[in-house]
Amino acid sequence: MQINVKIKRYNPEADARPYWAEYKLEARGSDRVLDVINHLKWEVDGTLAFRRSCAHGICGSDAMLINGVNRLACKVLVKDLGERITIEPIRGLPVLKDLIVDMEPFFDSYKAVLPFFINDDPPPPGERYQSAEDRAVFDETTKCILCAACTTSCPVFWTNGRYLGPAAIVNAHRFIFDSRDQGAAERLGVLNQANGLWRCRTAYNCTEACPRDIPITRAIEEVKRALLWRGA
Amino acid sequence: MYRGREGQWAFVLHRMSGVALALFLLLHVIDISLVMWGPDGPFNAFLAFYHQWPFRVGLIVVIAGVVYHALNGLRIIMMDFTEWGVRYQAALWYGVLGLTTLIGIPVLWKIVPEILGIA
Amino acid sequence: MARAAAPRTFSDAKATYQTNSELAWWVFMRVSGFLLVFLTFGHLWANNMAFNAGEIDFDYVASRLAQPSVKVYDSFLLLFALLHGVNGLRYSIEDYIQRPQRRVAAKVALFTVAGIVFVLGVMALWTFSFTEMGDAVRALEP
Amino acid sequence: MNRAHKFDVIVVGAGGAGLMAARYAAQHPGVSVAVISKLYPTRSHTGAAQGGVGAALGNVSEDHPEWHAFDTIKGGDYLTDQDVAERFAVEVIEAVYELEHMGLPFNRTPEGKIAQRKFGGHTREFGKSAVERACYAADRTGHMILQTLYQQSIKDRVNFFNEFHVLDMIMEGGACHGVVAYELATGDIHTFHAKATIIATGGNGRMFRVTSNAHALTGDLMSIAYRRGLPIEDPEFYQFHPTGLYKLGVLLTEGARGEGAILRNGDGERFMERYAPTIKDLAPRDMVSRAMYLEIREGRGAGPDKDYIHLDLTHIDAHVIETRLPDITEFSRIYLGVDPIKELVPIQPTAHYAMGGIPTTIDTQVISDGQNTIVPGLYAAGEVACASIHGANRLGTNSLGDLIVFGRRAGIEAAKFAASEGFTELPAGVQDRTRELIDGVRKGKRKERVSHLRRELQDTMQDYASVFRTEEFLSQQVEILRDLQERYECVGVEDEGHKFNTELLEAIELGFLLDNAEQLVHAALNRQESRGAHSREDFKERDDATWLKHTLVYKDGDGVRIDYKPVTLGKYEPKPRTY
Ligand SMILES: Cc1cc2nc3c(=O)[nH]c(=O)nc-3n(C[C@H](O)[C@H](O)[C@H](O)COP(=O)(O)OP(=O)(O)OC[C@H]3O[C@@H](n4cnc5c(N)ncnc54)[C@H](O)[C@@H]3O)c2cc1C
Ligand code: HEM
Ligand code: SF4
Ligand code: F3S
Ligand code: FES
Repeated sequence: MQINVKIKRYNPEADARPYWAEYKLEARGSDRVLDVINHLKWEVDGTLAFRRSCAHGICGSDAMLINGVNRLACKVLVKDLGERITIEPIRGLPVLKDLIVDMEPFFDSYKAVLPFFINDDPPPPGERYQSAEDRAVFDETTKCILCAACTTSCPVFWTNGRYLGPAAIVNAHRFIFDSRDQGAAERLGVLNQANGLWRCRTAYNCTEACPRDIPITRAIEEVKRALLWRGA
Repeated sequence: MYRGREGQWAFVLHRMSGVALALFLLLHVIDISLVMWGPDGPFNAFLAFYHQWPFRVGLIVVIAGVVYHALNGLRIIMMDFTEWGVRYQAALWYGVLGLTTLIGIPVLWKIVPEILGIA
Repeated sequence: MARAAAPRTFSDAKATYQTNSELAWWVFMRVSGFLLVFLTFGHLWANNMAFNAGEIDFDYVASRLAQPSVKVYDSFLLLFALLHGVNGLRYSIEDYIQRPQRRVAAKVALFTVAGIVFVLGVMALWTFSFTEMGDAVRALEP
Repeated sequence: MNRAHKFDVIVVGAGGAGLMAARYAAQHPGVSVAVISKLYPTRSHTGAAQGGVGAALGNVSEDHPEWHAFDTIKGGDYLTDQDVAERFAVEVIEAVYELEHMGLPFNRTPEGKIAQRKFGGHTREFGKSAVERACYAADRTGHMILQTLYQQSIKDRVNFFNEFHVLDMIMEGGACHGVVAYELATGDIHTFHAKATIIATGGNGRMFRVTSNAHALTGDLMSIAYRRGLPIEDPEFYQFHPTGLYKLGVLLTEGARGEGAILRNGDGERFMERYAPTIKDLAPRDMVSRAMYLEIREGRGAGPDKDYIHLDLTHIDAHVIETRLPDITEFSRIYLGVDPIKELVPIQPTAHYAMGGIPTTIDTQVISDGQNTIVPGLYAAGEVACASIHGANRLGTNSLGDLIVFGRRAGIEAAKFAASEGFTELPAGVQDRTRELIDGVRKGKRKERVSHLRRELQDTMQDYASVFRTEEFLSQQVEILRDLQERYECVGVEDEGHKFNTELLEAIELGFLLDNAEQLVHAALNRQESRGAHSREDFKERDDATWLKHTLVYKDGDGVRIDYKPVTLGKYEPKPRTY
């Protein structure tokens, strides 16, 4: 079918400000949006810039604002969008070129919550034991692929870039609720600060946007309660 | 415009109504405190100022806002303290909207004509 | 983009955080919000439902403020609503004003206004006596 | 930013192998380490691996490393170097425990130990019955490994150069002194001077049309090493997984057929009955892929173009599908709009894994010939390397094991080497080749479109050099590749900018892919037998007398030169591979 694709483009070496470019092309309903922009890049305009790698929703490269919602370009099909497709870079991070944004602030926030396993006891010769129930508590938040779809869909983050954002909280949750980990107090301490957890206004955009179906707001609320009830 | 769903609009409305309420509250305390200067003082002048059209409409919005804000505030509290509050947040929001209308209509039925000076 | 130095290590993290104030305010917003449901609705009922809002005038307000029960009730309302509302406005300032100096300035302005309003409100409720002070105040009028 | 960097150890690639290497190199006191990756580390394709990592922990039932080693050797159709396989089977156990100590959230047994499950080709007592050896974290094992290692590297404060594309290795006097990389964000060229360089850049599946591999898997370093005169070992052994989603290649796990799914051709016939009358759809990967390919070529494919096969799950209980195969259910629903519970899923063999690669010793040192001559300062691990543990055919779950065992070894060995050596002077004009490469494309004639050449490469590789090979087709493909190489000289790019010029890099990557294809096709044409994943219609039998040896392919002017390396045998005598 004939589709109409509008892409917000910006070339820092040529354009003073971003502008909308429109393309008409043939596509199949079963095409991914990634296929569509690949086609544009390969056949129509080689200068179009975006990130991609795995093409099936596992690497987190290609989060974009597609028809008003954050999604992975490789995980949404043309037939679910209709004939008019609008693509913009995700919001709240500096745009570097076309659909490519600066991910460094995002990763800085991620790193701020100490997103690594902390346990200073000498490990046993085999594995540390953990019951299946204890493992299940943080199962959902281990699925994060750091695509930033959540953080850049958050209305608080759009205007307040200092907010750590849902992705950082999700990754903190993954460790705070891991029974083997000993760093919960420090992570909660970080999240307790002005631009941490308490900036979340439960807008749920993050949960709707997450391509991994992580119940993000639920996780955030769990961390809020953990902070509230921790015996400090 | 980001095509967010219930949660996003719940938040936007909550914040807008909250800010409106807070600003109204500041003004309201000021005007009421003007009674200290007596019946011939600035109070009635202020009241007259208030009785201009934009303020009358504004007051109605604020009253509608307080109902929404209060009910959605309760929704937020439920989400913060219970698992099911999060699970049913969208349904709860429709509940908030429904109740806001339900409470709002009779209230406005009574107040609007009074505020607008029709009654 | 202006960002606070982010902790990357355990010791950085320990050094970064000191206060529980955001948590405390978060709790306060919920507690005060819950109380405000009753306080505001009661207030609205008394002044808008049980009374014709269009007819509010000096005598009505003055007579209400003369009652001790109203003084107590409105004091609670004033305290909670003001703290709740001002903290809510602070949230908006944190979110919408990104330049650090402007943010500080906006907060200072907000807290000053709120402080003045609070004093005015308390005075109106407690230092003002319709019979005694009223005449005195009115005598000051030119 | 400074464009000349100096580190004791440089790791190229931030997948499982690269991150593991960086971690262990950094633990050597006083050794500075940097990781260079063309993607953000968490975008690496290790994250796509689902099944698990095989290690004989014996948490569910009795298991021993010897059994694992045997399975690996037999799975590799005896082309596996047996000393490597034996060491691997022991070390992978330690490596899995180490991952657990780094916090990797494995699934758990009822007692709280790491959970394990069965996987194709993994057996007890040398082939008696299937054994639970695959340690897994749901169907996201690769994701968890990648995340866990990246998390640890944040803790260890590893230096990362993300979105830096390595385009050349600095070779001087037969030794490696670092790499040259192109910074995507700025278009600047950086020199990375190192005492030891570890290559961990993953696979090259993008030379085929239908692949489970990411867009980024273009075999860059296999080509760069090749251009720099190093050999590539066993490139003809390329694994095709039978069940990839039609056209997309997205992998549907073998577990589907384990649960009873059936393959059907365009006529609805259960054709595997003809190829493997006894085990039918559960025949080995290479056999099934071959059968599917034949059906399609003989006009019995399904669909309007008769170019795919159906995977039929409709007779399986809906609950089983939803609970045990949630991922493939999601994939086929999203990408094909096909609900496997009610409809047939269109599938196709999908290019999956390169068994061959840059040849190394058991200690991951890169070697330059059949006599194991070591290239000082150069190491390789992961899919890009060939130690050779996978031989002619990799067993499921052994790749993740490979990453952690050999990634770790590479880190330790490289750091040891770096600690004992000084920096040497860099040769003059280290960036010259890189500039030439970039300018060649930038100033190219633009008579050919990169995307069209790449499409032709992928189509022809799929048709003539994939599952199913004959001298006729391979020779034809040699010609086609020569033609494509010629036309590649005439490509160019529209984007003249310097910032995020992804078009430029796609063009360069195509050049790398062409080299990879050349290695594969020549080696495949040369090897006149069928072994593991390499199956020649015109030489159907395995021929141990002549061909029990590794291929080494060298670049030789415009052509290739082929040499051999003996297979390290051991306890296990080559036997016919039956299950
Ligand atoms: C869908 C799928 C499922 C799989 N399932 C399993 C399984 O269940 N079990 C199993 O054992 N194996 C499995 N595998 C195989 C296994 O996942 C891969 O072989 C393995 O992850 C490769 O890891 P790696 O570290 O070598 O490379 P990768 O993870 O691919 O990483 C390559 C790295 O190199 C970098 N790089 C590449 N080129 C350059 C360059 N020119 N300059 C700079 N950096 C560069 C990339 O940015 C990347 O960081 C699967 C593979 C696929 C595709
Ligand atoms: C009537 C009962 C009320 C309830 C139940 C209530 C509840 C709440 C709650 C729970 C919040 C926190 C929202 C969050 O963290 O996401 C909040 C925010 C706020 N409230 Fe109220 N509130 C009430 C009345 C008021 C009044 C009277 C005012 C004005 C004075 C007010 C002004 C605000 C403001 C400005 C915010 C900040 C909004 C934001 O940051 O999004 N509220 N309210
Ligand atoms: S939580 Fe979900 S949306 Fe957010 S970064 Fe992780 S995977 Fe992406
Ligand atoms: S969208 Fe933002 S406000 Fe909270 S629930 Fe998600 S982080
Ligand atoms: S390309 Fe990997 S998530 Fe889309």
